[in-house]
Amino acid sequence: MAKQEITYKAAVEEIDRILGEIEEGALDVDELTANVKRVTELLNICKQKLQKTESEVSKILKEEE
Amino acid sequence: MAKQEITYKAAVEEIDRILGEIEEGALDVDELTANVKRVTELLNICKQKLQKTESEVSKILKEEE
Amino acid sequence: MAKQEITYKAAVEEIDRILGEIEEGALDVDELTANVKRVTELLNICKQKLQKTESEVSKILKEEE
Amino acid sequence: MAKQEITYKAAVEEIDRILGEIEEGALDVDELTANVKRVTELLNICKQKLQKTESEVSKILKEEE
Amino acid sequence: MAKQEITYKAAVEEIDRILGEIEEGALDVDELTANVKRVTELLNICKQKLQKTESEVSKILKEEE
Amino acid sequence: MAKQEITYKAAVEEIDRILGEIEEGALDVDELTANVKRVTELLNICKQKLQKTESEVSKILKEEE
Amino acid sequence: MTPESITLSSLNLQIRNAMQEAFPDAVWVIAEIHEMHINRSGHCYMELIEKSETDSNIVAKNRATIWSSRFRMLRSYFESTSGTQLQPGIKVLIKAEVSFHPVYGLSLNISDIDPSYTMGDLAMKKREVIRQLQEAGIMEMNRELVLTDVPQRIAVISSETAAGYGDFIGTLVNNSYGFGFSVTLFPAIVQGESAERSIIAALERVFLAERSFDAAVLIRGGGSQADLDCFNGYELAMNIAQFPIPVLTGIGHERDETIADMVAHQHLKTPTAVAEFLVDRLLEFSGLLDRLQERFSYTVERIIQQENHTLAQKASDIQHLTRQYVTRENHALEVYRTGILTSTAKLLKAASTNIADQSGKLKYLWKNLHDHRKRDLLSMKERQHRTIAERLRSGHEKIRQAERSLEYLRPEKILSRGYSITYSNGKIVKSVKELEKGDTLETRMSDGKVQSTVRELDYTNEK
Repeated sequence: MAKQEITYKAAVEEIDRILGEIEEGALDVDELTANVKRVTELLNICKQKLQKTESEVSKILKEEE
Repeated sequence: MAKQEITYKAAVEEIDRILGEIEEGALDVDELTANVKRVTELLNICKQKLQKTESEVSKILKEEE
Repeated sequence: MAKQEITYKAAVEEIDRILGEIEEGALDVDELTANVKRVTELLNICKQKLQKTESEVSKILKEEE
Repeated sequence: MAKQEITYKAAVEEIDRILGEIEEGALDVDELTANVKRVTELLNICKQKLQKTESEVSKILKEEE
Repeated sequence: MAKQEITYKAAVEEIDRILGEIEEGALDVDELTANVKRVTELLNICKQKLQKTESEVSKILKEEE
Repeated sequence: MAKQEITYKAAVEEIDRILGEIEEGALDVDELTANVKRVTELLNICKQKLQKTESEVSKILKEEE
Repeated sequence: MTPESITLSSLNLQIRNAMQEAFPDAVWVIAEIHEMHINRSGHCYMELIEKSETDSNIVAKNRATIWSSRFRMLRSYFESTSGTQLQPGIKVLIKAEVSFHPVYGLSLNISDIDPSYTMGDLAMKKREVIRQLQEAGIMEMNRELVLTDVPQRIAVISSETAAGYGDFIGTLVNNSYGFGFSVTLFPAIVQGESAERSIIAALERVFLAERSFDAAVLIRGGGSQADLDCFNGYELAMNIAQFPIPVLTGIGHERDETIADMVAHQHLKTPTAVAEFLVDRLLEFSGLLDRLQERFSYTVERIIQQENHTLAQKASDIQHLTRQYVTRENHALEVYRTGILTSTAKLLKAASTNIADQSGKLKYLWKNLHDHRKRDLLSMKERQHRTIAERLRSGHEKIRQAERSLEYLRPEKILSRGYSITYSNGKIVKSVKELEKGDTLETRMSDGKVQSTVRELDYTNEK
């Protein structure tokens, strides 16, 4: 999925930014739901990614010798 | 409804402005009723928005657990 | 009634003006009766407006509770 | 009565003017009587006006209480 | 009476003038009697005027009290 | 009487004139007697006029008191 | 003629005897192991050399032997004490008997090796490598790289068969948090002479796929504690230091850091420790996510609560403010009502007072004027009396004065004072010249007349 393409760093930064805005009261209540949704999504992406193994463990490249 | 189109922020600002005017005595008595009505209406809009947001947020956050 | 068409503000301003004239002695005694009558009339209009406003506002605010 | 047609203000002004003339000795003895009469008459007009105004105003203000 | 037609002021002026002439010796003794008579007459006119004024004014002022 | 026709004033003037001439010695001894006679006559006229005036004036002034 | 000669064996025997005489006791010798092999019986055969300090040319060479019984003991002591393997390339201080065998020739029979010498030499070598790295300015390069918070893609450089590798994979894959890792093994020989070259070659392969990895892990699959020399080489250190992604080492030694450890981004004692480190790193990130989530939930709840409170406050404000407003306006109206009462009363009172004042003034002025006029009349009357009296008095005075003058000028009066009048021919004589001698004169005096005749004329009084 496209949403999987986001890096941990970008995800955490976005969460941080949104959190900052919410904490500062910069967000309208109207936007709150959308933001909660987004943050939740980002958290989920990160969590899922953490558990995911891209390829089989110990795929060995034996080009040597 | 059209009255729902106002943002939460704008609603709160309008409430604040009207409250300020009432406090300063800047409003004519003739206008008072209309303004109190408006504030009440805006407060209701805000409350509804907040409740909606609250339930949505609760739902989202619940799902995450 | 036509006399109800004056705004509260305008009424208060007229009261103020007439009172000022009475206080300054700017009014002819001949005009005094008419002016006192006018002020009294204006005061009554104002009072009625205020009472009406009060009851309306009370009603609006009650409904909201 | 025709003499009632003079305004309080005009009456007071005329009284003032005549008294001024009397004070300056500008009046002939022959005219004096007429002028004293006039002043007295004007003073009476004023008194009546005042009493009338007073009672009217009292009445108006009483009604309002 | 014709002699009443002279004003108080004119009478006083004539008295003054005649007495002045007598004092200056400008009058013939032959005319003196006539002049004394005239002055006396004028003084009487004045007196009468004053008395008349007094009684009239007194009456007016009494009435006013 | 013809001698009465002269005015007091003219009489006094004539007396003065004659007495002046006598004093200056302008008169002949012959004329002197005549002139003395004339002066005496004039003086009498004057005296009579004075007395008459005096009594008349007294009478007038008395009456006025 | 045949020169005097001896047999080779006699010569060798003589050499042996001479050597035994020359080197009766064992000597301590410094040499470098050039070659070394152990035969089936466990005897160790070495070739010792000495290189020129200046050009590394071999300046001396000897064979040496450590008998198997001795070798087992010496080797384990040496390796455990020095932390380095007894192998070609190291310098050693050996205690050796110089022996000469008629068949095998000269050989050194090693009875002891002093590990402290080798240790000193190794330490010196290590210092030299460090100095070179520092000089090149690359010592810190790998350490300065940033290891991602979530290192999931791992390139492992290890020997596939090593136990340490198994431990590493086991720990990583079976982590109790279910974190996923993607591990790619780049096999390398991690011990022995060819290790350094092999590891460098593996690193080069990782380098080709640099972007696919978050970190490179260099682990040694167990083996001898002493077999660490390959990790102290300059060449490997340079490669690790300049490696573009963080290198983690888990070489599995306890005593001291190898140079590879020193230049690595992070060095850990064992492969397992490296795996734990990676798992911990992910755990930490996972914790960060949890904290963010918690903070987020809290913040959102707080915001909503706060807004609820604010709205309630505003609802209360509107009540309060409108009540205040109405009260204020009511009060203002009341003030106006009072004001109109007061002001009107004041105005009427002022007007009333004014009228009373004017009335009083009228009376006062009139009386004043009237009194004044009366006084004027009286004084005129007095003036009349006075004037007339004065006028009459001056008339009388005038008459009296004229009478007095007249009296004085009357001829009878003059005659009585001694004057007389002289007539001649009925005419008053005023000059002597009018007379002639003999004229009859009649002289009149106050009490009668005298008749006389002129006798003489005298003109003495003529001027």
